[in-house]
Amino acid sequence: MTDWIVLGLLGVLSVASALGLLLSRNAIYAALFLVLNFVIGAVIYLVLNAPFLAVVQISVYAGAIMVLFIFVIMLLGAERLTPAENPPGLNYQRPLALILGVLALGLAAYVLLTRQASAAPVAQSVDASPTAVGLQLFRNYVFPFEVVALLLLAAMVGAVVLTRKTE
Amino acid sequence: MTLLIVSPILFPLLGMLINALFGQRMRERVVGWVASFAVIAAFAASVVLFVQLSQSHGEPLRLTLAPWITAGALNVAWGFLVDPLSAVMMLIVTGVGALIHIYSIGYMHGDPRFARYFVYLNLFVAAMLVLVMADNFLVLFVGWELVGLCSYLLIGFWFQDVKNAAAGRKAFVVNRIGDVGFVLGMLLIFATFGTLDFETVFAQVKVRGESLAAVASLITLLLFIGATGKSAQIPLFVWLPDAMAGPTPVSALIHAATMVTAGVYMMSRAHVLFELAPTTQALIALVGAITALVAGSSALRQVDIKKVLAYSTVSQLGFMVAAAGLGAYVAALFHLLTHAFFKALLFLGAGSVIHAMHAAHGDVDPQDMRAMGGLAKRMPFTFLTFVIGGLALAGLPPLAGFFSKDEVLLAAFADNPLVFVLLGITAAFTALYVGRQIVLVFLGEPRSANAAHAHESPAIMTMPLAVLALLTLAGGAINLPGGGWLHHWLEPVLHEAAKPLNVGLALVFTLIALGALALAWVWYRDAQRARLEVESALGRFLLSAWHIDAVYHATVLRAFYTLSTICSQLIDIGLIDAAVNAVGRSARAAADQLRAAQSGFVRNYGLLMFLGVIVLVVYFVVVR
Amino acid sequence: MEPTSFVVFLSSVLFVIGALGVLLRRNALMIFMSIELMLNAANLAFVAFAQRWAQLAGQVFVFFVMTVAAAEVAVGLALIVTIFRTKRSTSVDELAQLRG
Amino acid sequence: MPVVVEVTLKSAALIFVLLTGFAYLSLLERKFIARLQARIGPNRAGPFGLLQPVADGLKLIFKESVTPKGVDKPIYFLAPALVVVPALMLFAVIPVGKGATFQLASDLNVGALYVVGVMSLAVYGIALAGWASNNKYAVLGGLRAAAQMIAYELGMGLSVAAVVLMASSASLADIVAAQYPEQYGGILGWFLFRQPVAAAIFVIAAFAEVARAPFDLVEAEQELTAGFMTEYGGMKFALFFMGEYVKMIAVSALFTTFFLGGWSGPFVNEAPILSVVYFTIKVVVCLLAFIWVRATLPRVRYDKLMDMGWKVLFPVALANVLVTAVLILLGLPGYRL
Repeated sequence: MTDWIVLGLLGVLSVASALGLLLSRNAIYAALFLVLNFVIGAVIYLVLNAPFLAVVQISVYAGAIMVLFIFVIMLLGAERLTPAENPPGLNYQRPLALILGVLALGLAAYVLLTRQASAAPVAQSVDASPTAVGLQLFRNYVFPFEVVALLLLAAMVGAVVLTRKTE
Repeated sequence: MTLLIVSPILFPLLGMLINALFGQRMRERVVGWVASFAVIAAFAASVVLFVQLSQSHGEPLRLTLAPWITAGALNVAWGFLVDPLSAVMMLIVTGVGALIHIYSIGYMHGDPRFARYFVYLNLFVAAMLVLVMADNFLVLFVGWELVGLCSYLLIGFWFQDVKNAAAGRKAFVVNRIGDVGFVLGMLLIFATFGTLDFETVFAQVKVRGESLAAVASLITLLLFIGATGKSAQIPLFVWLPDAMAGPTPVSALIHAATMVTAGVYMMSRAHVLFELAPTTQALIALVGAITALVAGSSALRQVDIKKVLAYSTVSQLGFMVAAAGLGAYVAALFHLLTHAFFKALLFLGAGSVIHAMHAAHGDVDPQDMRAMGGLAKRMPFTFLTFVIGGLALAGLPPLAGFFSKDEVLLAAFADNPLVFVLLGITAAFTALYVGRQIVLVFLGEPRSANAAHAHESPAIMTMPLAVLALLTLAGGAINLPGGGWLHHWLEPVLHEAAKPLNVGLALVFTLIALGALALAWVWYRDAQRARLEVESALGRFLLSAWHIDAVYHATVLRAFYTLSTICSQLIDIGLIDAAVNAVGRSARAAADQLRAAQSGFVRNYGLLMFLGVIVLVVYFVVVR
Repeated sequence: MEPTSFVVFLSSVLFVIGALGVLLRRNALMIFMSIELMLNAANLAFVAFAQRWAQLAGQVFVFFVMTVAAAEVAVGLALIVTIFRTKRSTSVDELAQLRG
Repeated sequence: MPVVVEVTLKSAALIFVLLTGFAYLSLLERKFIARLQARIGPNRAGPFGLLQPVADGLKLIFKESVTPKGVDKPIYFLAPALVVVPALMLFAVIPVGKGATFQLASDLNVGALYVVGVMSLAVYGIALAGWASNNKYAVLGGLRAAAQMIAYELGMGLSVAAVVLMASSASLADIVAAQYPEQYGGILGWFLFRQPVAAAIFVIAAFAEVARAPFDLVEAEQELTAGFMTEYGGMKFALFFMGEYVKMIAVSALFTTFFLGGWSGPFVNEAPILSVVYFTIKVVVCLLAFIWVRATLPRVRYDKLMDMGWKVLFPVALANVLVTAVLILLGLPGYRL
């Protein structure tokens, strides 16, 4: 029962912060709502037996990615830039997007309500300590791991090249 | 111990690496001596291995460095083998190679790509050692291809001249034709025996014996096609005379002493297979003899000092191949050995002459014998050593060539009269063109300013000449008639009985050689004759080596060009291009219709994607 | 309903909100943040399934998603900054030169 | 639910200790710097000036709360809290003494990662404070702070990674335990001696993270007046002040835990309370070092600071992790798992 209270509360908070992101006019507020959402996500990870991911979520998403976002927003002064009206030919965009969104939610609800969860007993929880995750990474997923390392390097070089001032 | 076996390969590779990385920044002398010492070290290592081998009474030394290809039934390793046969080849390659490296320091002096030359040369030595030390067909083939590459690179070394580049390309292409045969032969060996290891294959041959006769004929035929490419036999010999476009030391090392003998070595190595196929063997003997005659006669009318030697090389390779075809592998290898000495000597001597002609002021082609003459007085040492080499080639006792050529002729005399006759005539031709060359180059009066002002080459070039001359003088001793040392040494590999000396035959051929030399002296004292000869119909016929190149042009090349034209005009442009263009046009037409969808608004694309996702989800969730 | 279903539903709600953010907002930075929200929603589903089937693979996947997201953000923000330098704007509607 | 009660009580105690500690740390700093500069320092309020922090606090509380025009109010008020909270959160995983009594969640198996993660959250408070103030100097200070902290987080994270490698566990309790293996006599087991490079990097990065001299570019008064704090006064300023000092204590406690053997010391098995004493002594020594450095070194230039973070500290820390991993693989004495 406590689990349900905790999860429900987290769920409500999570959706609320996501809506905050969607609806805020100010980019800084949006970013802060997103940070909040990520932190709540981290707590959900903890509840779902993923402590390693919870901490990584905090330090990568909340601590690095979003700091970068806020940094760029502040640097560009982008929070105050409200663009002009919809360009011609995009007027149908907003209603159609909303309809599609509602449709997608309806689909998700439909699936959850009509499909019974499989009767198979929930497996006992797995060891998700950093050691266990690390062993997975370096035994079963070494190749993707190395590829991702290369990707990060490429992204770093790309970012440096893109933002360098051209003489 | 393990490393010692491959050290002859590693030393030149190390030298190559040093020169390739730092050669540009080092002084010429340093580059040259690094390369030379690499090969000298390889020679020393070969000697050590040779001594170890002789102490182990012919028990081969083996080393498997690493597995290479492991795919299904195919297991090939980087395996190396030192047995009496490869040991002899290693000594020749590294010994002659070392001398030619040293000689090159003088010959290549001042060349802008000095370091690159030595990189190639070192790589060649390493590759040649891989070839002779391989313990399976595939590793042998690696060496085989690598030496081909080096040969190509070095023939076209002065690539600024289109002719040289073309010569390199020709050598490359012609060799590839032979290689196709070799590869097919290898595949057939694998299909038949399930392995490419020499030892296993030969052991299986001994066990299965006659049942393999048919397939062995095919295998050996294919392998021999490979050999005709590398060892310049009819019909693929045309590249070798053109290969003289490379620097002369290269001609001496690669296109006379070592690489071109690879075919002979390979046949000796696989002699077990060849002995199963008497038909192929007869064919090989005949091809060798015909090659010897054609090339020998062509050498009679050449005017380029190197071309004479080039055709002579083809001719002598014919001798070796014929010997191998006759089953006289020891004779073939013996001739290979002595030929390596005296032909390298002749080439280096010719190089010395060219070097002198080039250095002196004048405006004639430094390789044209018609512009030489009288060089004996100006270059006495080169003259002396050249004459020693020439007489060895002509087959005069007691020089090295006499003994080895005699063994080949002896084998032919016993087994195959036709081959014997052809080779006999060639022997006479040989003495004649040698005499002609010596007379035209060294005797008489200088016929150009270059010749008149030529000077003896520096000591670094004459010293290798001296060493090679000594080897030519004494080289015959290692296999005196009637079962000499070489016979004994190769016995564990080749199991071949020695033939007794035939004094009559030896005497007859000595007299023929002397007669031909005398004839050359009489004919060519007056250089005018050499000049006129070339003009005649026979002269042109022989100068162009029986018009074989022209025949190729008229048949193979013309057919190939025609085929290419058909391919390019009809198939490529008419069919493929048209299809491709049609695809392009239709894509364009479709794009014209579809471009309306490209609104340029990213969010619009996003919306479409989202729509697509929802449609898919609906399909998977609701419909299915 | 069990916890897994609940979390998966939560994840789909977050995903839709993110998607709407991408479709409705014009500020490139907002769109970018909405994409991050979508990625996070997917991560949530991964973790829920990992928990449900006691398979660590799901968590490893999330790890990879996060790494890729970090790379994406680095390049994406660099692009936005570069575009801002020339366009003086972060609106994606201004970048419509490639229309057909 | 006794667990909840226990945790709450412990947290409350910890926070109380930290708040008092912060107050007296400020007094200590003023006194110590005064001595270093051959002055006497505050000595009027109470014996030896011991009541000075109380007086300071009262003054700040009763000051008029001014909110400048044009600030973004919610964030303007939120920012000071965002500075203090992460600093306090760090203490959740630090074992301040031997045994469960003195530890909250030290056996968290991702403790070291938690430290790095929470530390990276501290940027928000400062960056947002600067942005919300609607003031050029404040924004610049905030941006500087963000860039500086991102740059030095990497070095710090990697130096912690080396420590985690050595202990082969990310739990802070295990890290303390790993510094007292039987085969090392006493003090030599400290990672300060087995990981000197990591320790040096941690110290340098710590100065940058706390943004104290010589890395206090964030509030360089000559260039930026008071940086991100320019528009703050009264209690809100006090919160920033507190945040800085709590963070300083936290970083010192972390350094003690990672490199100085944590609470360990002689006779801790006989009298566990000694462990808290040892821990406190080590932390205070670290704090004195902090103050000493502030009194000694001049401020570095901003571009030099960034250069050092990215081009020196980061690569060296990376190399240190690599070397440590290799040493552990080789199983050298002192690096055997």
